[in-house]
Amino acid sequence: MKRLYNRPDAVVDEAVEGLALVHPDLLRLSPDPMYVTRADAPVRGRVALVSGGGSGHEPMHVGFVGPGMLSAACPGAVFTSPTADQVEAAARAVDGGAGVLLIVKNYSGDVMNFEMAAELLAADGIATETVLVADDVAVEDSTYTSGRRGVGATVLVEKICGAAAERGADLAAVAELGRKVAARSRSLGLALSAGTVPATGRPGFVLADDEIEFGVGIHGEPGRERRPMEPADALTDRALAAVLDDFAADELTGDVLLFVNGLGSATPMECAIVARRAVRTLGERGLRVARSLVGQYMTSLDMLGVSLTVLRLDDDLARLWDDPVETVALRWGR
Amino acid sequence: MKRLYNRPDAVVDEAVEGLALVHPDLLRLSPDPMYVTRADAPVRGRVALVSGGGSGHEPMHVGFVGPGMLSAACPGAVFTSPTADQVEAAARAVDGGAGVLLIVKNYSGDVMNFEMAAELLAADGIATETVLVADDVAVEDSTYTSGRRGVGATVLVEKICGAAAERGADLAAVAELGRKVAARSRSLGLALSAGTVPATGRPGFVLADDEIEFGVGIHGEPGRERRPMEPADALTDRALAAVLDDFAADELTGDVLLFVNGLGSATPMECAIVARRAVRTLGERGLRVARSLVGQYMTSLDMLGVSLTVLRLDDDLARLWDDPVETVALRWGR
Amino acid sequence: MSEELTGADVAAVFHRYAKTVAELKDLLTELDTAVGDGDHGTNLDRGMRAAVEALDAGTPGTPGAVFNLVGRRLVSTVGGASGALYGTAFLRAAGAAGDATGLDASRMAAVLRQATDGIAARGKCAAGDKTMYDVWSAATEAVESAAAGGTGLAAALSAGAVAAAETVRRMVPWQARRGRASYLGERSVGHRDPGAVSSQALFECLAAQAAA
Amino acid sequence: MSEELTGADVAAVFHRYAKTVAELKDLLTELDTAVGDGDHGTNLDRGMRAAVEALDAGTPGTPGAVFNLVGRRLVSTVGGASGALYGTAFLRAAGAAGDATGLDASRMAAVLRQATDGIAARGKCAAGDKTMYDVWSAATEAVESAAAGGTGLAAALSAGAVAAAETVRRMVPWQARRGRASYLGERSVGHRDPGAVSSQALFECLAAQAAA
Ligand SMILES: Nc1ncnc2c1ncn2[C@@H]1O[C@H](COP(=O)(O)OP(=O)(O)O)[C@@H](O)[C@H]1O
Ligand SMILES: Nc1ncnc2c1ncn2[C@@H]1O[C@H](COP(=O)(O)OP(=O)(O)O)[C@@H](O)[C@H]1O
Ligand SMILES: [Mg+2]
Ligand SMILES: [Mg+2]
Ligand SMILES: [Mg+2]
Ligand SMILES: [Mg+2]
Repeated sequence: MKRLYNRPDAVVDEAVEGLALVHPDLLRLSPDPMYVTRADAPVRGRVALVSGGGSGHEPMHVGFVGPGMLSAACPGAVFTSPTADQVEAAARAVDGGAGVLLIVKNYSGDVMNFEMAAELLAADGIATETVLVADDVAVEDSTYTSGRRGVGATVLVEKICGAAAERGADLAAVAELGRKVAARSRSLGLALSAGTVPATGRPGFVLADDEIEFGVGIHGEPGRERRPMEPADALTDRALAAVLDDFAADELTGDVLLFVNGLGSATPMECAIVARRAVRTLGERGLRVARSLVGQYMTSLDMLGVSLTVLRLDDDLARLWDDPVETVALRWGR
Repeated sequence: MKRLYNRPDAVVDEAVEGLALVHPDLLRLSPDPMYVTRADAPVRGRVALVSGGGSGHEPMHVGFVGPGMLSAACPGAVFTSPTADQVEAAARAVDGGAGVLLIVKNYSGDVMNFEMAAELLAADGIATETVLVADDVAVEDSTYTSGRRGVGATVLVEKICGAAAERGADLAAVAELGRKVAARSRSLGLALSAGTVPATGRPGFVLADDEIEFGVGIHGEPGRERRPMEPADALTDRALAAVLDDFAADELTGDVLLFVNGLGSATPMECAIVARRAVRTLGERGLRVARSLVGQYMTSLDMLGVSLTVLRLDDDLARLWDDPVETVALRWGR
Repeated sequence: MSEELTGADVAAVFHRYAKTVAELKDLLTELDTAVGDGDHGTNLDRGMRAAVEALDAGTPGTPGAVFNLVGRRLVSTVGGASGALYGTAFLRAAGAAGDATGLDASRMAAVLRQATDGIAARGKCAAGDKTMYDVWSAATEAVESAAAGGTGLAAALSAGAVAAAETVRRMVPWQARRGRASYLGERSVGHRDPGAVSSQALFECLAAQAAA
Repeated sequence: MSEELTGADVAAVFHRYAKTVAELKDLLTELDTAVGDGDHGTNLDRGMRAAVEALDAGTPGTPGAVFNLVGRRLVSTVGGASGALYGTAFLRAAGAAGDATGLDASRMAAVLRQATDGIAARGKCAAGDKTMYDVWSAATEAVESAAAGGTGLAAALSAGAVAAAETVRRMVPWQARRGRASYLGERSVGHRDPGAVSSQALFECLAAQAAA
């Protein structure tokens, strides 16, 4: 492994420090327990949004901290959920009296640590609600298991809930909105090669030159199947088919938000090539891509691959998506 | 080579098409000759900015088209400058009567094709000025040779000139400003591994596991030397030393803009780790990082590496840097 | 051989466990790479190093105080599923141990029961899900029935360790239904669960300490 | 053997050259990978395919019309240094050829001189910079002095081709001072310049056509 690191075990600390250092106007870093808040937190009378998760998925989540999106992010070790301490401290720091929304990706570790934090906060009278994101259609959805992984929809939930909070919605309303976005989103990822975990220096899995992992997780979890490599258009269509098949037939109409997400080493050209096909294929399926997000937003270290997320929009969601946002990774309006 | 492409020779066309497709509000694509303009071009009475260059450096240049930055971008084949036709057609399309600034990176091909375009435009009475960017300290600066390569400073010139044009500065003033930014900028890049050219499917060069290319060019041109791999901090300091040594001693004071640019496969964590060190080292050298830009903005396909650019700011440049910009890759203010 | 574990003894258990985890680190990571995300060894090692550091910094106190300190350090430093689960287990153990200065067989059984139930509650898991809970549950039952039969502490904890080891083996052909391994569906069959293996080691450290 | 090249002959030269470039494509790319960015073969091949397509679409016309068409196609399709340089060369050649229906030795010398000067002007290069200009300049001088000595067209162009080949060989130990290879400094020594090699091939195609 040859990467721009100093020490494998310092990667996360140094990266978060570096990011905070170059965005002093936007971010405020608390080193121990580690979390990052928007510079103007707490914002009085506004619902605060706290998210977090394992590191290695940058720009998520620290890159989404700022007006119109997250109030705080808690970065865990690489691919390891943050501790309950981090979440609790972050929530305390950003609570503006209107309660705290915890946005949690559905992984055992994340769920449990956020839940412990919520218990600790409740004991001190800080109101919390939790939105669980579980949009990965690669995993079978079953009540007998841990259920689906949370992937691309997380970014959409954070953006849209952040807009609602900024507009002054109350905690219950922001939480309900987050659940709505999560429920209307589906994702699937595929990898041409795995990311390399700093601690081990080895790729999470190894694929042959003509193989892909279809339905891969953002921690390098194996997917639905290993398949032969195909051209970008064929892979895009295959991923979209999996995503769309998971919606009910009568949901496949109207406007959607398309999120083409590079998983780490996909170049802007590759993301755009996939997006081109996805817009067309969705159009042929009767879905209009009314909004889109294309780029690397939720990565898996240096994994080469993409994930596709489709969110069924309505006027309300589209409006909140368009609302101003000012973070390291997403910025528009004002 | 396993990448998200369809056909090697369709990569650029499909990627540009995809980008235009997902940004209809921002971009307008002309396919033949190929160029991309901001959706509202031409803007009456404002100086238009046209840039371009070989593809494979995304998001540059198409990602910099929009209010506050470029009026049009002309993407060439991978690593090949655009043709004079493209530049000429783009300039005609965006000229709003106040003339056209051509922003050209100092490579023989780019210089010659833009020059031919300027001749054709002059013949038709369209005023042009050219700003040549040549900031790469890895190349010896000599009047006997083609001189230095244009790298990171290009992004800064495009942003700052775009702001001045938006404010209504005339062609001569915008050109002078661009030359000032170029003259006050220095860059150096280093690679841990090369990008893979789609047409050949092979990396531009091959490094041993413990080697880097120091002073690499964005087309995989060899640099100053092959050196042993070192930790991120040491590499950062080494690159910064080369950059700073190229300024006159009395210039090494005051505020600077630091641009840490990922060359393709550098993750956000790697860019931030480099930025962290760079801010500190510049501080120790008496330079305050008053503005910064950290991320992948001028890539070399999937090259793993970074480049560092330092621009000596003054109040005027800082103000223009802060001005609103609304492009695919750079967005702030309004 | 001790029929009671004092606070210092429980601290010694955790010192022993920290050493064992350091040794097992690569194995645990390897097991977790196969069915999860490859961090279980690193996670637990980071946490146990922090825990013994905290233990070394203070005076031991009661068993409950030791469990509390370890539980809190794990919650603050590990993250992931195992941080929450081990943390919860030891914090519940601390609650069950109360102010007692020593844990005999039946008290130990009660402490382990609380810890095991804490894991079930935190993990929303049940027997057969193929997680660390299966090991905790089987080992606790063994300690409980030994204690109920009047066996001494060392023998009871030894029965717990044996049950733990057996369970880890028995679980191999199961399909995971909780945690990251559950995403694998049928592909989780045939693998040892990393949390189960690290839990087995804990019960072995308990038994070894009581036998010392 | 022809003592004059008609428009159809010049078109045949470019057909021949397109075929040669397709064959040399990998070699040119390889040479350009060593000292530049590895696209010279692809660039020129793309341009010459477009050029012959355009020639095939219309009626040949005068030599000047053929040069003009090829030059314009290259300018529109190649990009990079070679697009501008070959494009400029052929557009200047077209200007020098004027309305003439045939090019004899002395007219051909004048046409090549204009093209060569066009390269120098466009590339801001001089003899010894180790670029395609060195080849054009040496070959043109050879054609000029043959023509001045009264030699016929075929012999003059053959002298040009010989001078081109010799020059490519002579340039190998030089250090590049223009174009992408110049960034290499001393590391450009010992390599053949890709544009010089493709230019040699052009002079060989001219000679071959006149000899046919
Ligand atoms: N919901 C759960 N209930 C009980 N145990 C669980 C649960 N989820 C995970 N585990 C246990 O945690 C272990 C994984 O721990 P670790 O790798 O440290 O955390 P993570 O899965 O967050 O990376 C698994 O081997 C399993 O024994
Ligand atoms: N300034 C120049 N003057 C003359 N010839 C040049 C100049 N720059 C480049 N060349 C010629 O162009 C060739 C490279 O062409 P090509 O690879 O197609 O373009 P690029 O360098 O833009 O990639 C060189 O081998 C050299 O002969
Ligand atoms: Mg983990
Ligand atoms: Mg080129
Ligand atoms: Mg794990
Ligand atoms: Mg070239």
